[in-house]
Amino acid sequence: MTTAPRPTTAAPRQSLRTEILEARPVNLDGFVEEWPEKGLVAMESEFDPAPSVRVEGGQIVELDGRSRDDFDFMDTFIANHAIDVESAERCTAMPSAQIARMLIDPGVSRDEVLAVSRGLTPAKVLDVVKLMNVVEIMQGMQKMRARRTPANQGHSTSARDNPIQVAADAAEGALRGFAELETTLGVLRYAPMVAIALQVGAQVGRGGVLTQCALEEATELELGMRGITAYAETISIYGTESVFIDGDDTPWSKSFLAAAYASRGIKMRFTSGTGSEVQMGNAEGKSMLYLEIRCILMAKGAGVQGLQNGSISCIGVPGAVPGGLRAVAAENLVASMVDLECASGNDQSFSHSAMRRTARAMPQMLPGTDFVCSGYSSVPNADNMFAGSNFDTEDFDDWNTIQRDFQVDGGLRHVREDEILAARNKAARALQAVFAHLELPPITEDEIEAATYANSSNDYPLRDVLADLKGAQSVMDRGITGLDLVKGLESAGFHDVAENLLTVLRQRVSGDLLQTSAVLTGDFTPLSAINDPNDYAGPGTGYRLQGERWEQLKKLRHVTSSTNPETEVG
Amino acid sequence: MGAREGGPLGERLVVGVDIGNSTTEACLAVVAPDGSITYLGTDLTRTTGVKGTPDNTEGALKAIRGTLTRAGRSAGEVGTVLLNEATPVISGLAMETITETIITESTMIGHNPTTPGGEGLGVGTTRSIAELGERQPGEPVVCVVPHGWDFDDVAATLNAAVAAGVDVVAAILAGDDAVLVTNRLTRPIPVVDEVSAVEKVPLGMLAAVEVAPPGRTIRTLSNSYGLATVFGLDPAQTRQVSPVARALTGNRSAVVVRTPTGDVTDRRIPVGELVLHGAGKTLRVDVDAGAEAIMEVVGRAQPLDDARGEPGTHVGGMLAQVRDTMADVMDIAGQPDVPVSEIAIRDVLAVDTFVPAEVRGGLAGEVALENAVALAAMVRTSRSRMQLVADLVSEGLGTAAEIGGVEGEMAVGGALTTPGVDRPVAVLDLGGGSTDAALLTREGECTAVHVAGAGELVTKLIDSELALGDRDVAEGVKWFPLGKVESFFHLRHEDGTVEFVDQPLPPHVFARVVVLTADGPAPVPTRHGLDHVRRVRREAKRRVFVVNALRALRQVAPGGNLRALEFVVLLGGSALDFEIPDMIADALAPYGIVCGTGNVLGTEGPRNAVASGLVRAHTARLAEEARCPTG
Amino acid sequence: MSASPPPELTTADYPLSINRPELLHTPSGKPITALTMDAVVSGELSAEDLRIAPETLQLQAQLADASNRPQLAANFRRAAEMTAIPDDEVLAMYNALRPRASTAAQLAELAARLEGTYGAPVCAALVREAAEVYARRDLLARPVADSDQ
Amino acid sequence: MTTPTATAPDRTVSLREVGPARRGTRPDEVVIALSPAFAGHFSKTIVDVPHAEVLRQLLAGIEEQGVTARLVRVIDTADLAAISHTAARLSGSGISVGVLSRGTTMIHQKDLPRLSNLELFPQSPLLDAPVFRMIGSNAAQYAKGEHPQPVPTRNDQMARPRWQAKAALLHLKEFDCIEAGRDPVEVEAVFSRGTTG
Repeated sequence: MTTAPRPTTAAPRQSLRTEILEARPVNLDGFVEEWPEKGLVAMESEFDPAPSVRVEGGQIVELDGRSRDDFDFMDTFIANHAIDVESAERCTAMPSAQIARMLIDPGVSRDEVLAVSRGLTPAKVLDVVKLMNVVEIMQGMQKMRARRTPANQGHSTSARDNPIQVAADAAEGALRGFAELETTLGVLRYAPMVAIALQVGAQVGRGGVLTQCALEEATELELGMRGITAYAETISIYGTESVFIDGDDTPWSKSFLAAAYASRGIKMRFTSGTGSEVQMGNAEGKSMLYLEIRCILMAKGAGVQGLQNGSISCIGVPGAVPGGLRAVAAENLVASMVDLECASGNDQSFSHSAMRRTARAMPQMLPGTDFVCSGYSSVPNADNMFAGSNFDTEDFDDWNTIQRDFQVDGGLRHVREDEILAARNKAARALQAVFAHLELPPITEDEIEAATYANSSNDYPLRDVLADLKGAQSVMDRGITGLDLVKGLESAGFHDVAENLLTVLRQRVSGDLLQTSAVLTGDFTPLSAINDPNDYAGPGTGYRLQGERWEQLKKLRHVTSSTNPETEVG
Repeated sequence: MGAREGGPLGERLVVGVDIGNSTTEACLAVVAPDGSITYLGTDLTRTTGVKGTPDNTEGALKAIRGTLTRAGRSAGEVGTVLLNEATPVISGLAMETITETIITESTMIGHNPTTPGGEGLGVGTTRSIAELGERQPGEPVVCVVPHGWDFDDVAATLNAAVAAGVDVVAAILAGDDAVLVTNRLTRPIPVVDEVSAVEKVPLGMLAAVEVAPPGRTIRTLSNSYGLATVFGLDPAQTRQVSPVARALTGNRSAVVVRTPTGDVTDRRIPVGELVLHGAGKTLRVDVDAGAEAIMEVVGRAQPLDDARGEPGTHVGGMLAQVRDTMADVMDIAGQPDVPVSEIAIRDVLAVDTFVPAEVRGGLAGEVALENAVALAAMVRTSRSRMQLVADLVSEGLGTAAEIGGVEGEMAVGGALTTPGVDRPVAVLDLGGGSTDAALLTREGECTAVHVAGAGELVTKLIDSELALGDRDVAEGVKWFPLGKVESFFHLRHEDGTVEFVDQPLPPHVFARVVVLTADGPAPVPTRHGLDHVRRVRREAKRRVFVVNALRALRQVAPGGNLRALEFVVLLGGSALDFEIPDMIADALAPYGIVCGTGNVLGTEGPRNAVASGLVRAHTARLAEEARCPTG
Repeated sequence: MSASPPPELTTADYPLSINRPELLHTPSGKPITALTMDAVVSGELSAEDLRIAPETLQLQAQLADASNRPQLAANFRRAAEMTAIPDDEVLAMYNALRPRASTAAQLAELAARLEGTYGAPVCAALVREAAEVYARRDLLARPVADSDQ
Repeated sequence: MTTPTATAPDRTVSLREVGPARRGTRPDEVVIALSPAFAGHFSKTIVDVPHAEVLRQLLAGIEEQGVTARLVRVIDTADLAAISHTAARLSGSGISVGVLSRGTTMIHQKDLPRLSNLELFPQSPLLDAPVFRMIGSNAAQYAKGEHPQPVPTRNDQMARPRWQAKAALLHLKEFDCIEAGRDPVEVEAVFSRGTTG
C-alpha cells in the first residue's frame, strides 16, 4: 500500500486511512438495507403474524391468525403433521420469555424443552427466538443439539469430475475426521463414476464414513438404492407455497420421497434455509426466519430425521442484511429444538473477509452441532462444484488451531503428512482395482502418483472424458451395485476396504442409520440421538473435549516440544 | 447349436482365442472323434495391454471363461486352448505439412469475415480514421479504423468526411462492425471487418478493398490480371503477386495493399527423403512430392525390407519416432531391450491431406489450407511373445495352451464358415492399425500380407482435415452417419431424408451438424456444412481402405491379378462400418469379384474368424495325425 | 397423530445391529449375520439381500416411538409399506404427487392402488390428504400444459 | 471480481409504446423482450452497464448479422424464462432474447419448453457490453438457422457474497413493476446523447 499522496484529481480528496479501509476485502461484500414489506428482513418484521392456535375436535382450526379454510398448504401440512395437537394450545399460550429461558436454563433438560416445543406454532417459535441474543442462541444450541457428540461433513468434488481426485481427497477427508462426505458433478453424466470414487476413497480413509452424491431426485435415489451412496441430503423445501411450487414439489410429494428413502434403508435429510424465498421474489412479505421456521416444522411433520439449514446457498442474502447471521444461528437452533438432526451450513462461499468467514462459523462451531459444516470443502474451493464453501483445504490448519485454542471439537484433526500420502495413494490404487474389475476406463500409474501428491484437479493427468462418460453410463446400464464394489476390492486384495464397505452396506439392512442424527463410528457403532443423546445440564456435563480426543486435537503441524525445544512434536 | 451333455468318449473341448489389437475373441467348440466340429459359443472382450505382450493374458482368460460359462462348461473339461500367432505388425502414424503460406509486409488481408459490409471494389490510399479530417478533397481514401471505435461514431466520422469532400472509397475495421457502419453511411462503400491486427496495416499505401454480394465470391483481387489492372503492374510484378490472387480465391471479401517489397509466398517445406529398401533395390523419394509419387516408389520396392528417413529431416523424425515407440512396446522386463535396428518398417502408406493453418504474417488470423502428407508405417519384429502368453494362459486355466496358427491363415479358415463362400477365397481384415489380406487357393495353400494404414489413419485424417482437434469427435464422425438438426422436431439425414421426432431435441444440438450415435445426436463442432463433413469422411475412408484393399489383394492375388480372385470376405472391426464394405465392393466389382462382409459360423458377422479358424486348423491337424500316426 | 401399538422395544435395544441382531433379516429371509464377505465372494449374496425388510422398519418405528418421535415413526411405517413397491414405480408415484401433475381421479386411483395392490393404507392416506389439499389450492393437473406464472 | 463499465456511458434510452405486441411473420426477425422495469424504473444493470448500452449492443449484434429486431416489453411477469418464451412465441423466427433489468439474459426458441433455453447468462454481474453484442449476434445466427459457438459464460464463486442480496433487491423492485394481466406491448427505443438518468 502506498503512503505517498496521490496526484490530485477532480475527485474530492480521500484520507489515506479511508483508502486503506476501502481496500479491505470486507468491502467487496454486498450489504443492503432491509425491506420488510417484501420480506428482505432477517427476523424482526412487523409483517410476521402473531402467534395463535385453536383446536377443535382434535384438529387445529386456527394457526397464527389464519383460520383453517384460509390455510395455504404449508399451514395445512404443519397443522396436520408437525404440531402436537394435545399440547398445542397450552404450549403456545406459555409466555415466550419463559420458553426462551427454558432453552438456556441448564436446570431444564432437553426433553423438558421438547415437551413444550412440539406444541408450538411457527409464529410462536419465532416469538421465542426473537428474545434471544446470539450468545443465548449458542447456549440453547449447546443443549438442544440432538446428538451428544458433534461432527462435521465435507465436500469432495473435482472441477474436472476426475474420479481419482475425488477418491484421494475423500480418503484424506475421512482421515481428517469428516463423518459424512458429499460430492456433486460439473457434468452430471459423470455421477456414477464419481460416486463410486467417493465411496471407495471414504472407506479407505476411515471405515464407516457415510457418502452422498447431490443430484436430481431420481438419480440420487437410484445411486442410494444401489448402495453406491449411503445417504441423501439435497431434498429442498421452501417456506411459501408459491416458491415450493416453483420447485415443482409440495410437502406431500416430499414426505412421500422421504418415506421412499427410508423404505430402501437410506439415511436422508431435507435442505432449507433463510433467504431462499425472498431470493426468488415470493417471500409473501414474511421475514426470512419466519419462513425458515415453517420449513423446519414442515420437515418435522414429514418425519425426516434431520435437516440441512443455515441459509445454505442463499447465505449472501441474510449475510447482507442487519442481524442476518443472528437469524442464521437461530434457524439452526430451531431445527435442534424441534428434535431434528441439524447439518448447520457454513458450506457456501460467504465473504471476501477471512475475519467474517471465521466469525460466521462460531455460533455453530463453539456450541457444536450435529454437523458444524454441511459441508467443509475438503478440496480447494476452485474444485468445489457446490460453488465454493466457507472453508476449504487451505483453512485446515487454521480450523485445527481454533479447535485447540478454544478446546472445542469441530470434528477435524491434524494428520501427519505420511499418513495422508499413504491414504491418498491407497485410495487411488483401490479405485484402480475397482475400475479394472468393472471394466471401466483404466487408471494409470501416473494418475496414482499424481493423486498421492496432488492439491487440485490441475495436478492430475487429463482423463479420456468420452470413455469415462461411456463407462459411467455402463455402470447404470449394467446395474452395478455397492456389492460389485465390495467384490472388486476383495478380489484385488483390498480386504480391509472391502470389509469396511460391506459393513456400511449391511447397515441399511438394520436401519439403525435411519434414526435421528445417526453416524457410524470408526468401530462401526451406529451413534444417534437414541444411544448418544445430548445430556447437557450445565458446566461439567454434556459433551466435553477431553481424554484421547483432546490429545489428538492438541497436535498441530508445528508445535515446539517442551522436553526438547529444539525440536517439534507431532 | 447347444451344449451336448457328456457326449461319446474321445470328444475334445477346444477353445480358439484371437488376440487382436483392440478386441480378444474366443470360440468354444467340441471336436468329435470323427473330426466333426460343434461350436458351443463365442465371447468377446477388450484386449488387455498391447497385442503380443504378456498383458494379453488377462483378456484372453476373461474371454475363455466367458464362453465356458455361457456354454455351461468348466475349465477342467477343456482339452486345448489355441492362440493365434500374432504377426507382430504394429503400426504408427505421423503427419507433416509440406507447404506454408507466408505474408510479408502485410500486403494482403485474405480472411473471410462472416459479415463484411457494402459491395464492390474500392481503390485508394490507406489513411487512419483519426486523420480523415486533414485529407484534401479528391484523393481516394481507404479508411483504416483501429480498435475501440463505436460503430455509430465511425459512421458519423465517415459521413462528415464525405460531406467535407473527402473521397472515402472503402474501409477496414478492427471490430465486427462492417454491416452496422455501412447501414449508416450516406454513400455506400465496401467494408472489411474483424481485422484483428489492423494496426499493422501500412498507412499511406495504395490499397484495394473488394466485397462480393452475399453468396458470391470476389472477382478482381482473386484474379492476377485484376490485381495488375488495379495496381498497374508489369508482367514481372504480376507474376510476383499471383500467389496473392490464388490465396484470395473463394473469399467473399479481401484487401490488398501495395507495398514496395510486400509479397505472399507459398513455399514448400523440405520434409526430406524417404529411403526405401526392397526387392534388392534402394529407392529414394522426396516426401513433399506427395502421396502418389511416394506410393509409386513404394510399389517398385515391393516386398519392402525396410524404410528409413534421412536423419535430421522431418521424415527422419517421423519414422524414428514410429520405431522408438515400437521398441518400447517390445521391451521385455529382464530381457535385453529390442535393438531399434531389429525393427524394420515393412510397409508405408502415404496419403495426401491438408491441414488448416494460420497464415504467417496475416493481419486477421487468415487461415490457409496447407498441404500435408500422412504416413502410416508398419513394423515387423523378429520377436513374438505369444508363446509366453500361451504359457501364462495354460497356467491360469490349468489346461494345455498352444499357438494354433498364424492369424492370416486362420482368418481364411474362419471366413470359409461364412455361408456361400468357397475356395479360392481371400479375406480382408480391416483393422485399426493395419489392413491384412490372406488368400486360400483351391489347393489349400495360404498366403498372407499386411499393409500399413487402417481405421486409426482414417480417424487422424478426419480430425486434421476438419480441424476438429479432438480424436473422439473424429471417431464419431467416422463411425456414425451425419444429420442436420433443422428444428427441435425434425432432423435431415445425410441422404436428404427427414426424420421427425415427437420429443423436442436437446438445445445443444439445435441447428447443428450432428453424428447420429446410438444414444442420440451429438454435435460436430465445425463451421463446415454437412456435405463438406461427409465428403471429408468418405474421402478419408477411400484413400485408406479402398487403396489398401487393392494394394493388399494385388500382393496375394496370383500374379498380382485381381481377376484371379473369386470370393473376397471382409473381416475385422472396420468391416462393421456402415459404408466401407460397400466402397470396397464397388471398387472390386469391375474385376468380377464377389465381395461382402463375412458372417463367420453364419452367426458371428465379421467377428471371430481367427478364433474359429484356429479350431478348424486344430481339427485338421488331429485328422492328419489320425491318418499317419507319428513314430 | 399416529396411535402406534405400545412399543415392545425400548431405546436400550438400539442399535439393533449390535444389541438385537437376531431380530434382523433381509427381505430374502437371510439373517443379517449371513451377510459375510465369504457370502459375497461365493456369490451367494445379491443386491436384494442388502435391502431393508418391512419388519425391520416396523422395529425402527417402535424405537422412534419409544424415543418420542411420532412423526419419524410414521415415516418408517409408510416406508415399511413402500418396501413392496418396485423402485421405478416409487419414483412414478412421487412424480404423480408433484404440483399439477395429476387430476383428482388419478390421485384417487393412486391411493386405491397403494391400498389394494400394495396393502399400504398409511401411504394411501397421505395421498388422499394431498388430493384434498391440491383441490383446494388449485394444484391438480390443468388441461393446458404450458402456462406462465 | 470484474465490474465491467459501459463503453458509451453518455447515451440514454427511453422506450415508447407503439401498441400491443403482435406475432411476427418475418422469418428473419429476433424479438428482444424487456422486463417490466427495464429502461424505466431502472436505467442500468447490477454492475452499472446503462440499459441504453445493453440495448444498443444487442441490436447491433443482430443488425450486423443482417437480421431485423423487434422490441417488446413484458409487463405481467418478471420471470426471465416466461419473458423470453413469450417473446419467442411472438418472433417470426421463433428466436428471442429476454433481458431483466439487472442484466440477466436468455436466448430462447418457441418450440422449447418454457423452462429450457438455447443460451442462458445467469450471472448478471459478469455481463458487459461486448457480451451483450455477442448475445445479439448469436440470437441472429440462430434465427438464420446457423450454429454459432455459444457465447463463453464466465463464473465467479465470490459473486454470491458480493451480489446475491443486491440481485434479490433488484428482483423485488422488478416484481413491484409487474402489472398483472397486462399483455406484452411493442416498444420503440429512442436513444439520445446526454447524461445518464
